[in-house]
Amino acid sequence: MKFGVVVFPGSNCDYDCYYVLSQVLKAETVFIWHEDRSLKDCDCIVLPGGSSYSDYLRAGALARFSPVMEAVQEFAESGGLVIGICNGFQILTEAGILPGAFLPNRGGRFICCPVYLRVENNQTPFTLLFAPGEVIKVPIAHRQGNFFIDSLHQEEVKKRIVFRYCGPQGEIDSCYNPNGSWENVAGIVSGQGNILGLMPHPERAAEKILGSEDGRRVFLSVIKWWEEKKWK
Amino acid sequence: MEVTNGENVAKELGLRKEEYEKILSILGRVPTPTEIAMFSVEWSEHCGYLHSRKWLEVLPREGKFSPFWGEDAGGIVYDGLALVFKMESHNHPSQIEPKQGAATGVGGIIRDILGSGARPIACLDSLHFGPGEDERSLYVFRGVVEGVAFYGNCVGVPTVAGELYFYPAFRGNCLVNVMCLGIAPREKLTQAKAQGEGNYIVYVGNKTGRDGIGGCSILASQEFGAEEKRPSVQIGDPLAGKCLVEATLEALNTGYVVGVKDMGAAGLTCSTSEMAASGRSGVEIDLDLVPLREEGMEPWEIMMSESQERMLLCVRRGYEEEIIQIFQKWGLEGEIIGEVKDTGKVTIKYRGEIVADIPALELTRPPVYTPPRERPLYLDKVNNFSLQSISLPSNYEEILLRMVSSENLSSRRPIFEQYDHMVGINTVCLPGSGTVVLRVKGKKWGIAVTSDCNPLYCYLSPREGAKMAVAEAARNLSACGAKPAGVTDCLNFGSPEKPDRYWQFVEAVEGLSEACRFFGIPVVSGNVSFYNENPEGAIFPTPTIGMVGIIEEAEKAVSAGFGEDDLILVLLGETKEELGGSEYLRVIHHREEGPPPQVDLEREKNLQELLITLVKEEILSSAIDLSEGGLIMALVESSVVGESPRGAIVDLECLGEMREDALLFGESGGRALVSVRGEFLNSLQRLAQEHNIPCQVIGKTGGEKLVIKKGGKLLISLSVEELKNCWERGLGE
Amino acid sequence: MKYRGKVVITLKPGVFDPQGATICNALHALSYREVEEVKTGKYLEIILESENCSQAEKRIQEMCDRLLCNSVIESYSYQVEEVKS
Amino acid sequence: MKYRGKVVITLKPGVFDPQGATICNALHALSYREVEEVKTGKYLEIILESENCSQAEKRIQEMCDRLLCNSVIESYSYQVEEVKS
Ligand SMILES: Nc1ncnc2c1ncn2[C@@H]1O[C@H](COP(=O)(O)OP(=O)(O)O)[C@@H](O)[C@H]1O
Ligand SMILES: [Mg+2]
Repeated sequence: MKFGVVVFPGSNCDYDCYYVLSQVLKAETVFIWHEDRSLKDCDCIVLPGGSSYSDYLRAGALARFSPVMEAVQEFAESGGLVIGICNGFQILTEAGILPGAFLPNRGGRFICCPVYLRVENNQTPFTLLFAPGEVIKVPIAHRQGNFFIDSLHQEEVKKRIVFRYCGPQGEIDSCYNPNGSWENVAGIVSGQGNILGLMPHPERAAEKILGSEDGRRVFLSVIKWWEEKKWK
Repeated sequence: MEVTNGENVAKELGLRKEEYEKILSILGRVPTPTEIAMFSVEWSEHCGYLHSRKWLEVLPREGKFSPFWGEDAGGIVYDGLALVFKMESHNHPSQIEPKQGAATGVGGIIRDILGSGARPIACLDSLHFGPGEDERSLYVFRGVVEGVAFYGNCVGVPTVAGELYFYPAFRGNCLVNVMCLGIAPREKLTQAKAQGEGNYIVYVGNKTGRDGIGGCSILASQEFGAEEKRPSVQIGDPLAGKCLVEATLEALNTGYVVGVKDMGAAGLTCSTSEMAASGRSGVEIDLDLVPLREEGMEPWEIMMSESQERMLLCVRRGYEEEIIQIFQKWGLEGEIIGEVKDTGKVTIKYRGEIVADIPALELTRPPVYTPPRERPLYLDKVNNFSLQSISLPSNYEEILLRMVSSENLSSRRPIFEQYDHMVGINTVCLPGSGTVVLRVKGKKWGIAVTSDCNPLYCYLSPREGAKMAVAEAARNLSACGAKPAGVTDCLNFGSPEKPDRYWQFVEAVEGLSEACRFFGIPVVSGNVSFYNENPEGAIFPTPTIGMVGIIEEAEKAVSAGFGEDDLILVLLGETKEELGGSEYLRVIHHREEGPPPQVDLEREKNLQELLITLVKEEILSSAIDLSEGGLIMALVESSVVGESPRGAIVDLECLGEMREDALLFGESGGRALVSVRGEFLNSLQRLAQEHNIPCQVIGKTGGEKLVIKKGGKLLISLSVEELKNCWERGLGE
Repeated sequence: MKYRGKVVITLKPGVFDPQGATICNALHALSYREVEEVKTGKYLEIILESENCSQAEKRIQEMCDRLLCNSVIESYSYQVEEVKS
Repeated sequence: MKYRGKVVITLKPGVFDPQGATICNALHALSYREVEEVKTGKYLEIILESENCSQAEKRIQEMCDRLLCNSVIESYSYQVEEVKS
């Protein structure tokens, strides 16, 4: 299978994702320029983290109008796999591909640190390799990670939560919520389950030398899912 | 050419009479306004190093690792890779506009590294402010951290380390020193030169505006009528900064770029003249081709503008379109503005006329000054403090809690958590857990980085303080197992025209030089910032040291936290009854007095070698060097920073007879606190002896409390949790 | 003709505004104790060429809906005035 | 009595506004070609208790000078209105 990592002006985790996919996991991976209109036959599109357009106006607000996003939208609608990490998640909500919006962190500041996440749903293409309720450790780095969803859509989105911020034992409590996110949300999927948005950076936790390999399984799940689908 | 009353204009721009005369003799005629402007910025202290150049020549240039020098930044070569690094100050702008001042400081140093052809992979920030209880200082501090975070996080270069101190002496002048480290294959390094007649000079990046030429508004009001005074602060644009990094590296990769230079201080003037001078050629620039953001800019304004996010390239003729397209693809300007000539001159045209025509070499050879210097009178007064006047505390626990939550000793987590210190996925030892180590993808070895300087020591003794800064940085690196490999410095002082400040400067440079030479560490780059003073006085002299080290196996890097129970705690080095210059004396007894701890370079060197060997042999479970706050702070930090905090039981009896407060809080150099498993104690002791380093078993890890005794006397027994809470809340929220 | 649109974008009522809270705390620390609440928003000035004022208003409103304002969390208001040259 | 101060903080003329320039480009890309310039600023709403309107104005002006606005690069304007409960 083939991964495509989209490069927007200002993206800065694009190469990190590329490195993990291509060098650590040895998966076929290409960069896709934000002005491209084709997705180069990729099977999974990664919208990487790191302040596209330096978060001018609002995080993700300008990148969502990039020409490539039309193709991503179409791809997503037809069931293609899309992962939006951090800024990528913000772009997906700005584009309306995932619901909700992001407010500045509760403390008003940027936060960079490892956090614990509880895997709430292991029935998605991105979490097959996790046990239900498993606690994993993955870093965050964002200024606007405070997920907001209006009351009208809360019931619906509750069902789609994939990762929540938690304590070392999986405790869900507001004291383990780094940014004030609604329901401690760290990641959600689309209604079809083929689009994942998550604020933490799995690519920063994909090698032992970086202190955690938990994030690697997000990508490995995708590869496994893809192979099984191919067999079917 | 336009004629002018040059002498007056020159004076307004800060040129001395004899400098103006030198200009007359270089040109053989009266200079144009543009020429005066160009000389004034090239020959300013900031760009021309007039008062410091002579002394910088004494800095050692050789070491154990092979060094190299570029026009803007230098570095060392290891395993075929060039590590390029440099530190620079952005003190003055940050004092008046903290956020943008700091942001543009980060942007500027990143472009300096980029100009050498290396990819920037990490930044460090060394920050000094007035005390936080001071309204203005707090405002400046918060704004500066916000600015570093804003620019650094957006541009995608991790800010991995730094330091942060608060002293009243920095009330009127904060210090914002930013260092950047870059990496490139040795053969990909580029130079800041213009060469090859007919090659093009290409302007890339953001447009040019009137940013940063406030200094010239005098000229403006004199020559061009009353105009609103423009702020001399520049605004950072991390988006353009990031795109410029990518586009420049892409352009360099084509092989068609002959030379490249950042347009930093003095903008086009500096980049054109220095590129011409180092290429031993000339350049001819047409200002009508420069992309401008504002209307009606005069030629001298264009030449002096310090608009950010701009670079100048020299491109091989015939390949200019290809290069320009790369920049346009990244949404940046890319314009041919001139070409290389073999005239040896910088020739500037504007609306068809020549507005400046100066021999490049002369322009880049500013005068050198070594004015009188004199040992300041304050030194005698502040250096005869006697321990007798300080009564021993009756309650060490209360004192310790005050110490751990004090501004200078408390946790820096609230700061470095605001910085993305992981982007790039190279940070294998994170800030806050010991020395920061970066891996190099595809290699076993890694890079350790640190910045250090204790300004109070330097105030009490500029020479010893500078030596101590070097020693501390090297101790810091070796504590994780890295060999100190190269130094960059940022020398922050008051006015060089005042003999006592100038004396401080020369003393510090000599101390710095002596220590680096002794350790065999080359000084590969640096920066001088003078005039850090206001009517209330000068800052503490602050020669900030940025040091880069190599750890042969990054995976073996040792960090500070106690990893398990029942480890044996060992203090390496000798503890003397030294409290002068200590944080204890400052925080608890309100005395900024010395003498500061003595520096024993021989001992320091032995300790460094010992630590490096211990890490290599995998003997250590944890290691931390001792610095501000002394032994007790090292114990507290090691207790609280680990994955799961744990206490220790320590007995200081074996350290010899001296005051308890000196044992706990004294800041004697050349020491480190390590922990080892029982089975390694023998090897540790043997190696310590071989390196001639005193080695004392002082206790073991475990429990939920940090318990400190001296023989039968219990000094401290505090829960690790309480210590951790106090330590982490020291900086507020 | 040239117009200036002045756009104010604020968080919808009920949406927590951490930046406002931070500024409010900072004001209290400077002893402006009488401050009860601070809300932050964005201000944008848009200079544009347009046939007439109502045309300019229409365009600005469209820009707000499409780009400038995220209606999930924000609301906006604007005023348009002619720029006299 | 309760007052609402509406503060607009903008960059001084001539100060580079990269965010505004980037938004302007984005508007062009969305085919709002008639836009000539975008300037960004901050908007703050401050609810405060005060004896009277001119007292409230005085305090708000002070807050702007001390904390909210840095006169090196920014300028501000404000309006104060009474909040009717
Ligand atoms: N201004 C800063 N920016 C980033 N990191 C910082 C800053 N100040 C301190 N740190 C980090 O916090 C930790 C503790 O700082 P400090 O006590 O000065 O370190 P050290 O003991 O190594 O000299 C280190 O990891 C240091 O790099
Ligand atoms: Mg230090």
